[in-house]
Amino acid sequence: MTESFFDKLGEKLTRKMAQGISRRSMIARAGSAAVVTSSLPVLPVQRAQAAAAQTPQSAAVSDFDRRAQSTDPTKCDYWRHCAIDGVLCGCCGGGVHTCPPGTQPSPVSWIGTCRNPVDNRSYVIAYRDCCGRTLCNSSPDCHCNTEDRELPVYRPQANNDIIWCFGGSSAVYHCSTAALVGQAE
Amino acid sequence: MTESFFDKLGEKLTRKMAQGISRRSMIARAGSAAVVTSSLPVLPVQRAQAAAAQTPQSAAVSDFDRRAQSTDPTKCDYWRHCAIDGVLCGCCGGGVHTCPPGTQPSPVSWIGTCRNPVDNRSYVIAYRDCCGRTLCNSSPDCHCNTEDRELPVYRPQANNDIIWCFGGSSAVYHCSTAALVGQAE
Amino acid sequence: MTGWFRRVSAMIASVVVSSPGLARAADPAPVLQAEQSDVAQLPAMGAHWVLPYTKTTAITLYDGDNGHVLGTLPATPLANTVITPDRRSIYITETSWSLVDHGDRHDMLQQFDARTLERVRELALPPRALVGRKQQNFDVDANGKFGFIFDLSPASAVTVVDLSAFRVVRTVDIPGCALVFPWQGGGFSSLCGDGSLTNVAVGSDGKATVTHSKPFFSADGDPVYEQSLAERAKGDAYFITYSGKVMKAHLGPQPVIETAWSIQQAAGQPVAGTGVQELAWRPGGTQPFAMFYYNHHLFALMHMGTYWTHKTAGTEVWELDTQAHRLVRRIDLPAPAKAVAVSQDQKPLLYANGENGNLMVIDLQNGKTLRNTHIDAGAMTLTPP
Amino acid sequence: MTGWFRRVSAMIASVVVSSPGLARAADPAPVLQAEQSDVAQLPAMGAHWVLPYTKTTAITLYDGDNGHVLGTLPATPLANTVITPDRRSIYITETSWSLVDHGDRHDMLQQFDARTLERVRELALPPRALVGRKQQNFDVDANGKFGFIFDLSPASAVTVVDLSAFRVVRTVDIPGCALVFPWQGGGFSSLCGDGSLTNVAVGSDGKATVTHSKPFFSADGDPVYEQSLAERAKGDAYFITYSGKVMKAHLGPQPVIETAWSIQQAAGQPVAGTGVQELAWRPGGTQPFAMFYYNHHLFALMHMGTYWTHKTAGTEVWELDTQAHRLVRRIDLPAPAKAVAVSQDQKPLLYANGENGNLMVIDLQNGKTLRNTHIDAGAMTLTPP
Repeated sequence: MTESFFDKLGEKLTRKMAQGISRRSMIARAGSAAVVTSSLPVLPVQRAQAAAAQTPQSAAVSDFDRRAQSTDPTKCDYWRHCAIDGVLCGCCGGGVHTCPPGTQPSPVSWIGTCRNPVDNRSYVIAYRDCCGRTLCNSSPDCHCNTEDRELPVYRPQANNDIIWCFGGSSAVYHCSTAALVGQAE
Repeated sequence: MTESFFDKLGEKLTRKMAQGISRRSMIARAGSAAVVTSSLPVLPVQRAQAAAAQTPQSAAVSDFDRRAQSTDPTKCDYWRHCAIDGVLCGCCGGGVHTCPPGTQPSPVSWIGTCRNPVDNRSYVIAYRDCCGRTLCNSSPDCHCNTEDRELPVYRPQANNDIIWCFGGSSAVYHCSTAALVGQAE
Repeated sequence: MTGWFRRVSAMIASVVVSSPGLARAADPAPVLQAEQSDVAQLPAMGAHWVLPYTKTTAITLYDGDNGHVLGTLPATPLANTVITPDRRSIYITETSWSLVDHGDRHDMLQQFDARTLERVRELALPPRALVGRKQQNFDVDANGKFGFIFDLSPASAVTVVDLSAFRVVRTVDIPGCALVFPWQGGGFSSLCGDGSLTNVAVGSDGKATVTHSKPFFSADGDPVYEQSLAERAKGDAYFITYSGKVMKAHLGPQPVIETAWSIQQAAGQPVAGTGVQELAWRPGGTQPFAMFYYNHHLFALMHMGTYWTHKTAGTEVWELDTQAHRLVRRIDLPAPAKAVAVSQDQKPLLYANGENGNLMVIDLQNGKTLRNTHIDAGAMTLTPP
Repeated sequence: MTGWFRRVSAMIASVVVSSPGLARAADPAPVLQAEQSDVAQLPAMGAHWVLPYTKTTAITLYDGDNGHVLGTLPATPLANTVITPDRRSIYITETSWSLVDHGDRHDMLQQFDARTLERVRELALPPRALVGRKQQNFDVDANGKFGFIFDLSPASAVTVVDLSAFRVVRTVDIPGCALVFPWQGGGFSSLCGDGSLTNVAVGSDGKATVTHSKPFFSADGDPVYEQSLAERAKGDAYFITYSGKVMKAHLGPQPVIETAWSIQQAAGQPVAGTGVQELAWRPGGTQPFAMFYYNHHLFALMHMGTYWTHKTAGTEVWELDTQAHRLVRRIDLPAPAKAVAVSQDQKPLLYANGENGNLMVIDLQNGKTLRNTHIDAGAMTLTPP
């Protein structure tokens, strides 16, 4: 993995954030901005680490995990979809980690931890939105809103109400993927 | 009626058309435009006269007219709605000749001829769209598409598929009214 | 009667009657006269008006008493809306692209006149947060001087708008924190990922002064709902956790946070924990809470479920006395609901957005369901303050 | 593996297993490996792809064989769409406002790559016609040199676009006329309110030369459907009237129009007249006609009704041989349909948009309904040329 997809996206995000700060500076800051200092790291991905690690009651299996299936990734109860909010890209011409043609995957995402019923292992799932096109009009079966370990927006990396479309050509939401990042251990 | 609503709208339309021609000239005409001469009058309202006057089989009453009611103007079968296409403004905070708050009536409209079951007279109805706001989300009962004496777009003043929003601040369609213009005789 | 109208009159004069074969009614009714097109205006905002988000395009303004539509405000599900304390204006923050799904991004604050629903003013904003179902993405202070708009790009910030001058005063970065809970005046607090509050005082000169409170909840253990309630007029917030603990706070540079109490315990039920297999009555939904501010009764959408069901629709609404910490009543809903709202008058109505897209209207004087109508209701409903 | 990804890896390494209480499967399955996000590309456009308008926001691209969604193109009901003769591009004309329902109006021609569905180019246009449900608001000539876009503001005009240079060549006023029926090359004809055609030749230098044909139908007596069919490859049009008369025309500076024949008569039924109480089988819908160009069989959505039911949904599709002027078969639809389309291959499929929002797929080899699925189908459906 010499120049990985993630690397490229990371670069993209850096550029985008620089632009965003620049734009904000131009438009909004009448005087000097008040910057709130905090002990929390700024990068969402680092916060996600804490969120995923400190799940309460981790010894028990959630109702979602208990009922999840591993055969049809175009259904809400597919095991990776334990904390997804949106339209499944697999119902839109994409796949479980594939954006439909004409859309772009967001370089950043929210993170869930879901249990695979086949091997009983838990995996970290990156719920990457596909962006830049009007909403996918798929079957209502493909509109999911699950909530295992989903946290409020002040823990953004664990929040699935955010439109995770920060790095693409536009932040218009099309659908959501559930890419496997690695085993949760 | 010293300075009628129609007069004001007529002025607005004239201004708008002038702007339209101006914009087209700027953007589009690379060379000199080819102008098609025709024996037809250009003003849609004059064409409507012909359309309304020459209805075939005028001796019989259409199924719509036969079944029409005169008590509930928020239903598709209200007598004035014999050639309406869209959402009834009476279901949207407006009325049969009243635009909902925050919208503007189009200065021009398509024209229908409908029979009033109370007096058995036929009246000319001006189907004026209300414009400048996103679509009214009313009850499905209020979405009508009737077709008595409705003619194709090459007879625009008798056509109800056109977004009749030519004179307002934007041509975004919100709902449709059915104002009484006069007796059809 | 000149110009265009004269031509229309000429046209009318030449049109033949289209039903000569039918006899006229025996009683000769007068010929109906021509009408002029006009535009409706609304009376002063009534306490029983209700403003649900509908489909993905609008906030539809209904009369809660008769179910009639009064008007439409343009709003996507990502728009945020505030009815001003004087009920004379409606603010909507919205984001759009010049070419629908591409082109230039526009983040706007729009002010609508509540009687004409006309767009009175609009203001370009820095990029605002695109995150659904959060009333507290945007609020104004009680005296209507400042508006506070949450940004997330993905760093957290709040844009402060001077509502009189209608201009952006500044953007305040709030790293690790989110949302705005306005003070009675002159500032706001935000919830933070470490369980604390960040408090931002904004002086009349626009200068921002920031303080931090100590953590009072655990974002990992039992987070506070984003949809916790702000009472602008008093500068209070009612922070409610996933498991149903309520903490009243008086906001300011040094917020005062009262001891937590349990919704379930107040109702004589077991206190709900955070077990993923622990069945209990729990709050849930996209707008799970509302308050009747006259007596500070809390209305909570409740369902039976395990932990991590904080978005699950409620089958009942529980009315709770937030001063006595006791249940007033449980209201069975006609259908599971994701959002709840309440009118602020002496004959209060309860509104609930069904999962099925219905708006349910319940008379709180007798608990009866007045209406249960499909309106393509979305994730939120507003009522006049 | 640097930067952002390294941080993610560090995170993964620190996350604990969330289900230690459960035994692993007896057969130790290999640990699943990390995936990379990617973007789907499509194969060359298949004959059985089908592109219905869905809801008010999109054209959804389906595989007609299995009903799967292949992708999405952004399109309101007022957008017009052309799949190029080589099937490599999809053109969409669209109108939007920079701030959703206000702000600057943008009229755009957009070219999408049919494999990536990416927007390759876009071009600002003069204001185009905002009028629903008309394929012939926009078309291209057979060799893909010119695009013709109908304007109505409210005066009638056509914008001519050079598709190679991707620029507006000129706007041709066509007073009293509307729509574009492309010639085999170098021009288009429009239907006029006096029952004639206006014919516009566009030279390779962009110069326009206009001719008028004599009236051949009565707009008042029995108008020609706007949704009459254009066969680009041959420069033919099939003009069909409200009452079901078909007139084939070869288009050019001097169009040749063949004698009208009756759909109903071809089917052994009484010829339908224009009586408002005259019950007959009649065409109707928002896209009432399609043609299988291999053998020029016409597919017409038919219903029983009186005159002025030209928008009424069809209960049957009639397949008609346009050369022999005879009925081939009548196909009963599972539900009334407003739009009909047909694939252009040796195993043709018939598509019908139900009034109920379903897309019906019928195998024309045996007449069987393959699928009847709710997809929020709109007023039109396209198939590859």
